[in-house]
Amino acid sequence: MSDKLSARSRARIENSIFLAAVILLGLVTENTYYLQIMTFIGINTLLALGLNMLMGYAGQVSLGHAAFYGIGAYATAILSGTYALSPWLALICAVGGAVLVAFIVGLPTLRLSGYYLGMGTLGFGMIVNILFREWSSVTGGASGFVGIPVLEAGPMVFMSGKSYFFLVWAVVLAAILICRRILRSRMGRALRAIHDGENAALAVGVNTHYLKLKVFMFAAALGAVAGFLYAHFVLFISPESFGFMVSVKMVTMVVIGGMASIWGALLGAGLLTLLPEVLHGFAEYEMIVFGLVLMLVMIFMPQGLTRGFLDIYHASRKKRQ
Amino acid sequence: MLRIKNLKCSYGSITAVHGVSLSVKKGELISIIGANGAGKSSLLLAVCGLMKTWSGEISFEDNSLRGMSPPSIVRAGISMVPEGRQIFSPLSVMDNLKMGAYTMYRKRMKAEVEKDFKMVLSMFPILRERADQLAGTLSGGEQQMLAIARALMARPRLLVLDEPSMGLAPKIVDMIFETIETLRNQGVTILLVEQNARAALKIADRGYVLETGKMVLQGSADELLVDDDVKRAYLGQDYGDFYDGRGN
Amino acid sequence: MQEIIQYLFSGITTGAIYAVIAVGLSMLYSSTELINFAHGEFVMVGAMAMVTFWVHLAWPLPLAILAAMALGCTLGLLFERFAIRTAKASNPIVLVIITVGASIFLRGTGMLAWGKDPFSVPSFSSHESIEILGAALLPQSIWIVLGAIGLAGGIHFFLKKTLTGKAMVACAVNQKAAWLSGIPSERMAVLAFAISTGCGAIAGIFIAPITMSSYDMGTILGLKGFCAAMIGGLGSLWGAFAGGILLGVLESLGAGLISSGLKDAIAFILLLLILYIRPGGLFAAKEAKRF
Amino acid sequence: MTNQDLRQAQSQQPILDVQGLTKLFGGVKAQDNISFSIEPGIVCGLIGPNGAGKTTLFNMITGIYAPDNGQVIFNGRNTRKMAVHQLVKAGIARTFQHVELFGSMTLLENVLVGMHVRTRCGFWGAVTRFPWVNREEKAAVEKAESLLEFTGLIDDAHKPAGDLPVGRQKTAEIARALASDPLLLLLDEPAAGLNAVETENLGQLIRAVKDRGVTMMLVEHDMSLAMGISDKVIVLDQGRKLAQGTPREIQNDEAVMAAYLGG
Amino acid sequence: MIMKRISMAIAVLVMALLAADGLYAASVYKIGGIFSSTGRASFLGDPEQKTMEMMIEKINAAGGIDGVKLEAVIYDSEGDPAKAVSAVNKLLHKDKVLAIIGPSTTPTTLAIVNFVERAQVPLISCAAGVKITSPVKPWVFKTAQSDLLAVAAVYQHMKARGIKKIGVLTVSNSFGESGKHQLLNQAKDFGLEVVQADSFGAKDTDMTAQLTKIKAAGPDAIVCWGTNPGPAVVAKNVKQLKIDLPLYQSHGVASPKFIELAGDAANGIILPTGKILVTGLLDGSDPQRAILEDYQKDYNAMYNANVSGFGGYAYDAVNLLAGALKGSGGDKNKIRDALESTQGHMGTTGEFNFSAQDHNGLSPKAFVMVEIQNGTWKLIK
Repeated sequence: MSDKLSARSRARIENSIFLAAVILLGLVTENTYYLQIMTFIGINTLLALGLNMLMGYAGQVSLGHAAFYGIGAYATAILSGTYALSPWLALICAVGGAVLVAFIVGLPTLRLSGYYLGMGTLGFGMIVNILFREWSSVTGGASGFVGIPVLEAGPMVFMSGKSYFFLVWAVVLAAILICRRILRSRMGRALRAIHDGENAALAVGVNTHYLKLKVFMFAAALGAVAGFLYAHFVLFISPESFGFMVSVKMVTMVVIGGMASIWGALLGAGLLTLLPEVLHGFAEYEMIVFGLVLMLVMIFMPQGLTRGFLDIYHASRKKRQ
Repeated sequence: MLRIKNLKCSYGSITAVHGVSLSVKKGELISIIGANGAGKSSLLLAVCGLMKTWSGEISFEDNSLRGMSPPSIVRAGISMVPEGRQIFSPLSVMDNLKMGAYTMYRKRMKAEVEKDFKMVLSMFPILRERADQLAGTLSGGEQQMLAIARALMARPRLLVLDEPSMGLAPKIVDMIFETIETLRNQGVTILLVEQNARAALKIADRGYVLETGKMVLQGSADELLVDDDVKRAYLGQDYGDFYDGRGN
Repeated sequence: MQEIIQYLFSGITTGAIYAVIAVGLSMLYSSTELINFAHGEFVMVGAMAMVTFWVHLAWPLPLAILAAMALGCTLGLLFERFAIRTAKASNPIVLVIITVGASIFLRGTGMLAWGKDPFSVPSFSSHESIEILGAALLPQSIWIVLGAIGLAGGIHFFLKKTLTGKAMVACAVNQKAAWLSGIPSERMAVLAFAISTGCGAIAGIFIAPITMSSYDMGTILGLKGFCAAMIGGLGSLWGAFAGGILLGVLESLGAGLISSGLKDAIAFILLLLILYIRPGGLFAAKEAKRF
Repeated sequence: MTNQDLRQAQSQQPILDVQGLTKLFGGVKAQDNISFSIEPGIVCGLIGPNGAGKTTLFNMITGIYAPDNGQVIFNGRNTRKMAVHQLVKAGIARTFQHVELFGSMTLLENVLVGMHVRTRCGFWGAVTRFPWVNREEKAAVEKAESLLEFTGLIDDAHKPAGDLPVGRQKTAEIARALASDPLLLLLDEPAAGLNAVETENLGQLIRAVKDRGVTMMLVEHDMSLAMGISDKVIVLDQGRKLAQGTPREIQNDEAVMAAYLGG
Repeated sequence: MIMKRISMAIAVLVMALLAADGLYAASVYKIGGIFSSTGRASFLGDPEQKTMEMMIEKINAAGGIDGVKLEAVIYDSEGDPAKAVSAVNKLLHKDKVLAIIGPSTTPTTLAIVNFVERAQVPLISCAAGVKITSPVKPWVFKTAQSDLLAVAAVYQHMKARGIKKIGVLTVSNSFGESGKHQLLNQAKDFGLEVVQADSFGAKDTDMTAQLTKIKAAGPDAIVCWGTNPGPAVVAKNVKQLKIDLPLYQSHGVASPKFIELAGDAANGIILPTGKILVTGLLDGSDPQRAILEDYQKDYNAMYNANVSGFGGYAYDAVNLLAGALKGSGGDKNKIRDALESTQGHMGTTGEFNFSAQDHNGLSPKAFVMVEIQNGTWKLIK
């Protein structure tokens, strides 16, 4: 029993440290620029968390996940911007819409596997992006959507800065807790089982297709929430922010952080959001350095950064002993 | 020619071979027999370089095979006919043979390859008939012959066959074994791994019996053929013996 | 009617480009089971190399083409040797991300080497279009289609008729048996990479004269090539070819007959339908199960 | 109706009735018109040389392959239209030739996954943790622990399955399979890779499982075990049923001898 | 292996440290810049960035403004709205700039207007979209001619030539979309009928399908609204399809690069442009001529390259800002007010007359129509 207890309390300690770190960072950081970067990291973490559940646990790669991000953003933009609905109601509609779309698309698509699944999701992402661009009477088309209202909740106004930082990270924390709860539950055990061995999972009676669909819908919901937060933060959206390269970036976040790891999603999102900011110093060499870093990390730490750093830590400890 | 000392093989946490030793002399036909899961295939994988996680010693013509890749082992003179034949089904029969001679071509021995073609095709006339067919369309027996012919194209000094009788009709099995015997008579050294104990021992000079990763018997083929323990290794003891036998 | 023929001509021209790109991707997939997301960048390298060798350095056309191809092959070779082979990843998605990294790296390098402006390259032969049934056919289109057929045919010949080509097929169908036959499969993988990226460069060489070349032209082309290879069925050479032509024609007909803004969407919807109905592609070679 | 009641109600008819199963792989018959039936509560050995089609047969019974011809009647139901997870729910469980435990999960979690079809907490349950969810979880853990107790693995309950020695992993697979309350348990080479002592323990375990009323079918190459433990043995060779009978009958059967030792 | 990993980790760490670059304060006016220096719209951002750097240097060489030197802090948006947002926050809160010049494209500008409005920092955009300054936002100005004016100039010319039916082909990005909107909206005012409107992707390699469709609709002329390289492909395709109709292009391709790309196919194309492209052809009496020649000379000396209209937007922006900075003492409100009351400022793009109702301040006179003949521009009078 002691092992089990320690595993649980370890998770609790991790969460508390995380919570403390977020609160501390939020309180200490005065510079809006840094707050904003961290806010973006939070939004990206949400995206990576959902995709990580899908890729890391259900073993399904999606190259079109930016579509759900976009659906969330556009749904709230149109509903709260054009139709003046309360953003919070719009959030419910956005998430519901994304989940519904995920269900309809996932039903046939998740029957594909390997590169064909990649292609299927990629195609879906492209179609959604083209819709954002071409349906200009509703979405504002290629020039983007202007006029997204600022989030308000009673006396609170979420403008960029601290309030938004805390809002986003509260959502991230909630998402992490939900992911953890799922992973510790019957559903999560089945998911981890699929990750360890899909055939065996099938043989013990896990309806793998249905479960993958559920996770796909969950990831879509998180994506839509991230889109919602993005839209009300930047207050302007355009199709480019939800294109193919964004989908690829999300997959990269998950893989580089470490698949099947919640902290990996955070690390991957952090790195991929920070790196371009840092690389501004390299000016024209930015792309070259970014590509190189990506390649090198994947070549030498194929398990992702979380595992890679752990390995280095263990190796150095062994050396010392 | 081939010498194996205290070989241990394992896949992950499962140890398939627990310290096996054997030797093959030039010109001999050696059979290793044993039921499924006895560790025969693992032993061969280690010899051919397809399995890297073995300990002990394997040497061929006094050179250790440790760390050698399969192609370099082929170049050193060991050809293997893999279990389940593993022919290149989208290639034609002729091309499969050419693939077998890949190392010969690379050594620029085209004339010898031509000679080998003639030799192999006269040994397996059926392959001559089907030279242009895709290998995947051959029957099981024909595929097995093709696999043997392909291995011969590399001019091996030691030919290793892994379960050549698997999944074949008895008549075809007889043919295959006749062919193997002919090859031996032509001077090819052969290491044969088989489940079909009787057929394998009938043509062999010496035999080894493997059971659950251990060498339990060895001796001349004739002795083994009549040994009761061979039967036991395959069909087990009967009910009453079971718990008593294990209890000791 | 005349319009339809024109749409077909346009579609086949664009399709032939997609086909060349798809053939390169497909050929790499069939020998290494890897999809190279940097493939489009090799197309860019081919096109930009033509700008340098032919337009700027004024080398003779055949020499410039050869040099551009050689550049594509060499880069592919280096990429395999130093990135793909060094990576000890067991999960193919990791390899895919490495190719994504490579694509960003190559794009950055291209920007540095050739600048941000687009370039134009003259046609291989005269500009005058030929009129067939009232529709105009560009001479460069003929070059492209011939080139695509020639290239696919050449690879077909290489794989079916030469010892090395057959050995590569052998490695692809059964790597274990190929090893046991003495075929060095690592060397085959390098070769497959070099040929594949060479194909990418050739696509770039052909495409340069009909459109404009810039450092960031590759991504979308690589993507379209990927789609084409999928439609045809991964690993099938002529499937990739047919998939490319089909995608090009669909786009062109979609733009002409339905809506030009939605043409890509139309192509992708058909692609999804094909995937749902025939999950292995139209000319499925074998089950593609990698990640 | 509990499983116990089901078992009694059905005890008169065979629990598994295989009728004329045929399976083709690329035109080659991997299974050729195989028929047999298994009575409730027995242990049935399935033996035969490599490539005889034993695993293919298992895969058809468990719904992984659809037969090209013939049918499988399980507990009075035709399984043709049933998906794998539905078959598990109906009471068929299996183990694998090569251990396929969920390596990164603890033994306890492995067994809990085995209970998947007998529990119902889904996404909302996991997120909200309503009292019924906690109750279900608690009951599941208790049952899993009792199964681990039964199989003698309780000491390793919180270790990752992948870190255990093969012998214990094999046993754990059986525990996981038992977690779904099967009526029929298919064991694919449970003794492969085990040493003599472990094999003997395995024999004891199989008998204990049998005493719990679970019908079993096992593919096994360790003949001492297969012959020692089975009430009935079916011999397959090249996709056909060669013989069927008590272990002693099989050991003295000429055709079986020929198939194994060669003609 | 482990060494490699450790060195990787160190590399990553070092990069992270680079992020925290030094904070130093001095008595300078900090001016922010956001341009699409790389990416799809680099043809806009690159000359804009270079021009801004050059202008700041020039002003400082002349002793700064009221004795205070200027300092430029420029970030690359890569044409990506999200990156522009990150850049603007950096400028507003980390660099604490007095005013911002750019961004280069309409979506990136629209993405950041909320932030500058909230922070109350003047922004002078270099993008063309009408949406930027209409409706008027107190802190947002722009120097590029709105496509509203460009379309008016093109339609004026068509009307004069007696053209009645037109086919429209636009690129599917914000520039093309905005252009399409204007083209469709203003057609009636000039008695024109749009018989077919089509679009093409920014990276498409072939537009013959769209052109065939337009040709079939039987227009008197074709208008293509896009930025390089698409319109060059359109020009080539028009020649190849032997479509013998007048082809109009937008000011988006008004650069020598277009002639280089389109080659022979460029001949006969008519387009609106700022005067910068045809400086040499302008009347000596043209009030803009001197300023254009100045810019040309400086830019040429510094970068050994020809100027483009896009760089001109930045040139005007810096000059307008410099004028507003004078006497402001670094007070943002004063800068804004000074900008809004700027009258008769002669720039490369045209004469700027800002007011509370107009934050673009240009008239259709900012455009001239040119025709490409034998690979050079010819002014149409």
